[in-house]
Amino acid sequence: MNQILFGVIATMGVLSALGTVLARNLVHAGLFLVAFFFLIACQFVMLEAEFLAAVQVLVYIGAVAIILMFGIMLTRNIQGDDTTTVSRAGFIAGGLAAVGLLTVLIFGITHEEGRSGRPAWNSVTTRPAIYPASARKSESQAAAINNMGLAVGEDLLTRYIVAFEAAGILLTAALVGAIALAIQEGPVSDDPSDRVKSKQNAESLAADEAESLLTSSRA
Amino acid sequence: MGYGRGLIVGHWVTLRRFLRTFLVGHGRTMKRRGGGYQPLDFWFGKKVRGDEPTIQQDATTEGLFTVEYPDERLPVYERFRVLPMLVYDDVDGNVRCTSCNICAKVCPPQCIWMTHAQGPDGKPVPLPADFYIDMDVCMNCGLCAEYCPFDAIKMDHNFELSNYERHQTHIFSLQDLLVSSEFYAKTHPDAYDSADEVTERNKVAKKKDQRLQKALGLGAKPASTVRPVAKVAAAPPA
Amino acid sequence: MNVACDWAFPLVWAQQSELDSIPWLKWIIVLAVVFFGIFPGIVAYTVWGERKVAARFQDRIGPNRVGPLGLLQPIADAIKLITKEDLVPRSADRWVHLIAPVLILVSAFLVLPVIPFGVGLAAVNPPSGLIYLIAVSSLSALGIFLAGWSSRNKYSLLGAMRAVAQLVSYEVPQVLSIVPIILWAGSLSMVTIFDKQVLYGWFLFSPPGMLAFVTLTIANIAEVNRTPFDLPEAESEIIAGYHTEYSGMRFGLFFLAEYLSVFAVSCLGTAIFLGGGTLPWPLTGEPVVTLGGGETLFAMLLLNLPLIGIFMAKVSLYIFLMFWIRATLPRLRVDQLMAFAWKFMVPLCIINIFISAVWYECVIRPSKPNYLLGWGVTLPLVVVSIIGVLALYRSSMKAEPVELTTGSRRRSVVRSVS
Amino acid sequence: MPVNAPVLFDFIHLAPEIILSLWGLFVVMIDVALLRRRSSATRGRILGVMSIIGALAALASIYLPDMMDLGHAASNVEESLFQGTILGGLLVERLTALLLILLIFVIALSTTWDLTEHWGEYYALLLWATVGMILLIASEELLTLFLTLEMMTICLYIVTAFEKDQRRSAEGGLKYFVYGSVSSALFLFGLSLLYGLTGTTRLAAIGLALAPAHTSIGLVGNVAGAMAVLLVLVGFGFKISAVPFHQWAPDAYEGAPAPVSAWLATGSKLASIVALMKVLVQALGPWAHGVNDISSPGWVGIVAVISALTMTYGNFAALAQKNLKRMLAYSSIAHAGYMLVGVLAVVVGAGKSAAGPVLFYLVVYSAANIGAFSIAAWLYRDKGTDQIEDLNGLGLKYPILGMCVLLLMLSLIGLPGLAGFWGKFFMFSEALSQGDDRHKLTFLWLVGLGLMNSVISAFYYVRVLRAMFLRPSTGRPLQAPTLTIRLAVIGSAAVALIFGLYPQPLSTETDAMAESRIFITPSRPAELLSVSPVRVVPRPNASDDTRLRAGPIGGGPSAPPEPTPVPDSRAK
Amino acid sequence: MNDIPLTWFLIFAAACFVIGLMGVLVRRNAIAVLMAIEIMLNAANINLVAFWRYGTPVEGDSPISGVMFAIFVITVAAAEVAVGIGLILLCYRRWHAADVDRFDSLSG
Amino acid sequence: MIIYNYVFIGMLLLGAIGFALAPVIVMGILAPRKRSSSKADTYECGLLTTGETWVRFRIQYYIYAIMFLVFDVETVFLYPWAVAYERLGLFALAEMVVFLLILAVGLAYAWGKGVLKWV
Repeated sequence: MNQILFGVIATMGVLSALGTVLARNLVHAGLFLVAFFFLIACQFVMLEAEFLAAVQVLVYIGAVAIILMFGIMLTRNIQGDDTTTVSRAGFIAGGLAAVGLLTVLIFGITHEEGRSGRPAWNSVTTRPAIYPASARKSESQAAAINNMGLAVGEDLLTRYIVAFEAAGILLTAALVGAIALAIQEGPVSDDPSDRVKSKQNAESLAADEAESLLTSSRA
Repeated sequence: MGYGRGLIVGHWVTLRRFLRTFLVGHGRTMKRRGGGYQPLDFWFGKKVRGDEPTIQQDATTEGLFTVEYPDERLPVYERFRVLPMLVYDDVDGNVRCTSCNICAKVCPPQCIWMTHAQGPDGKPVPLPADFYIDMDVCMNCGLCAEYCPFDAIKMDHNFELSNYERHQTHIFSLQDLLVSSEFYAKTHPDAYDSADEVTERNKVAKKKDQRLQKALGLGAKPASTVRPVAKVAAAPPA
Repeated sequence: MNVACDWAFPLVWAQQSELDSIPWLKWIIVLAVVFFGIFPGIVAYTVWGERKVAARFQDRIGPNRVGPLGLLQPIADAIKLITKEDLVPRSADRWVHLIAPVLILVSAFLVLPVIPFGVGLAAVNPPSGLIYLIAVSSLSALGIFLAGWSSRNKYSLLGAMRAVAQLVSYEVPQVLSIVPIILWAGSLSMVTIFDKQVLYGWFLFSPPGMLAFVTLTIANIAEVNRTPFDLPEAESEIIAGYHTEYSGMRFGLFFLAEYLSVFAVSCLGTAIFLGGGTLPWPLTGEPVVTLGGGETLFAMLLLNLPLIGIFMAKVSLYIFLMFWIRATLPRLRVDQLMAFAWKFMVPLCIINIFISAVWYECVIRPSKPNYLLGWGVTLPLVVVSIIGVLALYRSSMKAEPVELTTGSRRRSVVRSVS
Repeated sequence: MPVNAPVLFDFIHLAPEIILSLWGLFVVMIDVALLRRRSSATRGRILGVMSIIGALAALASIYLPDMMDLGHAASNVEESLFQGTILGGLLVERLTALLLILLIFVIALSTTWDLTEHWGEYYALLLWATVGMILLIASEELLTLFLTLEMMTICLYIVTAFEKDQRRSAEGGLKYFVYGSVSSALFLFGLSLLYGLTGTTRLAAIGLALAPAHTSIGLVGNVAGAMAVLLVLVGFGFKISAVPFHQWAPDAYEGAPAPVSAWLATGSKLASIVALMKVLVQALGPWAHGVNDISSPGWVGIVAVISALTMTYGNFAALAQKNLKRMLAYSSIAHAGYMLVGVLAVVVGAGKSAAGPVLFYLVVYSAANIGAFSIAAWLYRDKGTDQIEDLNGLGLKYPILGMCVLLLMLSLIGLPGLAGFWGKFFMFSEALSQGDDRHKLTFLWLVGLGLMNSVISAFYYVRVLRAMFLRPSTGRPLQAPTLTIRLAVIGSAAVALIFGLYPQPLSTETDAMAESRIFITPSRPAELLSVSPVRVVPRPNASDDTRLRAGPIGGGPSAPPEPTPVPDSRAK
Repeated sequence: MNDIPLTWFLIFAAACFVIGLMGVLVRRNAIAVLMAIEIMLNAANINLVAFWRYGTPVEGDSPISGVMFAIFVITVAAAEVAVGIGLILLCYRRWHAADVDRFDSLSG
Repeated sequence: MIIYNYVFIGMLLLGAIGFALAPVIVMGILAPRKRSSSKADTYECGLLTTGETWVRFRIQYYIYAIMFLVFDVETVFLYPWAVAYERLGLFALAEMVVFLLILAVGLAYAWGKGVLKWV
């Protein structure tokens, strides 16, 4: 039963990933990506990391997918022009490379023979039980599974405190940088020389745009 | 405290309205404040058309005052105007219109056109043979009624004009437009009784009669020979 | 403390260890009766209720033609919608057009199972219930975007983009104003939060709690696109927004989803701030437990009936509050809307998190809660922060910086100099 | 039960990072709040000075506690901070100081011309990228390593595209972003496999888990392990622009504003190389090759091939370049190739101080590159281009600067008497002296290739000199360089000259730094797995030569490996 | 849930990873490439969580190291997307295309 | 175990999809069908649509989206912090103050830059 469930989720996950990669229409690709994110969340649930599943849905579907959709809308590159299509030669080459790599990876995964006292991967079919009172470590894992929010919070603010604050800086950097890149014009200053410069910028920008339009129409 | 006070006061105002609908007009008799009765219709019954109660309301009305329109109606004010109508005198059956074409000329959207009636000798008679108004085009401005020198055109109150066909039936012909002066008197009592209209009516009637007789070249031939069959009301054709 | 979890859950949703031994039948019955029977019914009559209440606010009567008091109106509406012609524009993306309302409706449905309606009367109790809840409720933004996009209609797309911008903006204060609750309850599980309120009384009864409740309510109203935040469907500007091209039952799905979300966010507000089915004062929990004694679903329901009644009464009040606000306030302008979210709500919510930590230190952490200290410290903090953020917000609304000016204004400045 | 919070003292080690992060926030806020009515140039200058002050403060925060004897004497003790996620100690401190000094020059260069209107963001992102670099060097654990690597690169993606009125800047930024994020995805997958193979994310523990306990034979038959290593190498290969993964580098270097290019070539590369060494040596060391046989597959061969490809391709491609920045980009690719030889030496000689020359080389290379890119900045400021032919006649017009550039270029070639020479000399001789006979052959051909490549590199470096000294000046002459350009060029030339004539102080310093445990393949579980501070190296004393052999963690590969006591508590 | 072998999850993750890599190689639109990168990151997350769940933590490690890693990967991915879309928009403004092949001002 | 909560949620998900699709299918059966070209047109107040529908949008949307993205990710850190606060104590509070201050600078930056203004 569990295995069937896994099989269904995994198949759908792979199919939606393929859909993302192959869909001509970018919004459709995004929709497949959303399905993929959701199925990954399902896999997290299968792995008993339901906190992570919720985070996956919250961040990826709630925010990343939205921002990707906005990106698509803001670049007006949805379908119909050649940039979203997949060239046949490229597809075959990419597909072959992918199949080759997949074969190697699957071979590696199934033939991994654990070392340093660790079990081989393909011999691991059961999870460490999370309820027995015997092993101390399993207990901490059990606690983590049963209240993952708590476990994450504790780890976040003790062991990974540097990573936590660095993540804050990273997010702010991304925010600040993305805004700085995205806004169209700089502040209007009272300094006339500055204005001359920005005027020149505007002219060069316009020239750039005209040129690129020409080239694109030629192409 | 600009926003905050406004928000609170506004919410209080609406809440008061809400509560009042339960307090006001919800007495023993189920009478509604605006007139009529509390609509508590347990059956899917329908009133007979035309018997709908008319409810009086004004700005001071409070409480529930929904007018359940097809079943109840608000009174129509006399100067409310929709489409023009042609009045004939119910006393003598004369159509007041002389087909003078002034209305067609002043009509801003040009939705009126008519043809002269002809006497037996083929000469034109100051009567409309037919008279058309395109109700889709008509903008209910009432200029035709203003300009009509014979008080033949008046503005109707009937606003229920919808039907299932939108090409033929939206051109109103003479048949559809004619109403008796009695009907006009009923719907526009004040205007009908006003001194202006009374004198005008008398004057015009006399003048018109003379002209008609002159045109027909007869002494006093009854006009009924050329009078079209008048309809009582411009009810919407089915 | 362990009122609900330990007592009720094993009885109802026998915690099985294997998938094969899940009580499928019981679950299917619950799904069919509660989730696809009672909840849609509640939603239908929420619509009826809104029409009646809104009518009263406007001195009207509301629906009264179909059945006594118009009670059959929702059914008539459903029949009307279902027998309308199914129109999909030629240029629309058919599949996405179909998926979009389904996605929105599903997101509204998925919120409901974690809500504890009574003692142990949540359908499920995942340990991360609250974050699950906000995660699935954020799915609707995507559905709205897809609805607008797939219609290939300018109004739809414009409405959808606006709607998504609004939804994402108000999701931030919504999410942030839940944090105090988690902080006080120390858990993400909705059932645990309910338990804590059984013990400590409602979380509403503290200055930061009240502030969080107000911000949550405002954000909730914006999340379900209701007046005064119904910009996405601003009829006067963009026809019907993202569902312009939807007709018949497809539109009905949006309609259902909207009211289901209204119900869901009301349940959320009730469950986490208004103590769920409890009465305002704290209970020790024992009376509730000893009352039960029975071990059957029936006994459990019997025990829970008053709680469900109280819960529903609170939800009704919450929904009535939304109706009332809708009847009172005009629609905001889009710039006011966004500015209000980012410049007022978000800073206030962030500050409130720290105020609620102070409350925690004063009242919840000590073995003997010091309410006097808690109120004495946090109330001034709340008042000061509201006033401060409001002043900041209003000053910024008065004099916006002139830096970012696209197009016309900047050019005009340049021209005026040269 | 309150969990034990990390000791506040741990944060003292992070003082420079904290100061830089907060200073970045401060700079942004100052720009937005106070300076928004000023002209772009003014803001650039004011904020540049402020950022330099911040960097100086961070620099001071490293040494002030030592000088004033505040807190605990941090510098001579290598500590695991925050439960084994961050390393504190001599190496990190010195490299932090180096990065900060480089940062100061980069910031100073940025004030040269008006490259953006968003100055506050620009400086803040530079500062935050530096924080990422420092933490990358200091991180001892895969999670932190990945996060900080991303922090560094994401900030650099943005600043690369910051010259918004240039098409090429945006393009360089996007290419850098696409290649970089693909590489980090590959890297992450490799890390995840590594995590699966060892069950831990701490580098030292990974090294221990991979250490040949009883029957393990490196990567033989271990396809999963090989994929993990390969993917990690690919990820790092992108970051240090090694050859099959170098495509982004020329575009990004050329597109980016010159100071940012300088920062990409120095700071980013420095941090990435150190991180690469750390991962390769500390975590993947046991898999460098089989226990007993160099011919058994390990990643040494792969890295050797990458190294050879990188230096050869970089040099040959640089020959064809007309653009100064692009030329420097290819030359920096070639230098990455040289440095990989040194990295290999570190791996093979794990436990001994083979990392010193690499660090030496990094210092010298970074200094020279700052100088070279400041010439590019000077060119760009006046001419809006950075073609090599624009340098024509410059050497004669500005003789002092010309001499400095001469020194820099010769140092980059590796002419004896200059620092570049010593860098290559130390590194190659270290490589040749490492390992036993089986390694000798590999190193022999690598070093031979390196020497040959140095000769090739002479051609394109000399082209710059030829343009400056032998060609007549054409077109509009350049205006006099700004003070910052002068300072940067003269400073880096001074580094090249001084350490070229007298390399001893720097080499002893780098040798001392190389004693850090991150350059040692772990073999003793007890010491490395404990999360308490571990005393590793005594306070370096330049006159004492014995310290090179000192240190509680001796051993090295010759020490008998102990069986890893990884408990098998897996519940069946 | 206890009867699903670890390798199933790993093979699933490997398949997703490879598909993502193929997307990166095959697609030319920058946003599509970004999507493919997201797929790869997610595949790595599955790996991390699966290894966490099926393994026992090493002494001195966090009991949920794999999950923590995944959370930070999600964070990084979010930041990457934000910056990536920004860069794509910046280029789009210049080239009127979001196609990585068309950005051609730099070469050599 | 926790998983079984989600089995119920999965069933609800499938049920909800069915619940949403059923009326649409029923509508397909019951509803009258009179296709005409003008019915299938895009609605634009009775006029024919002109120009591209998928127009390019203003950058403002993107800026709001990244602001949201950043604060959404922040939630992922904030919620576990709130859960663990009972055990972590004041040190964690200080850490969270720092974290939120860092993000608040991002907000303040956007505010000061004027990009929060909907023009």
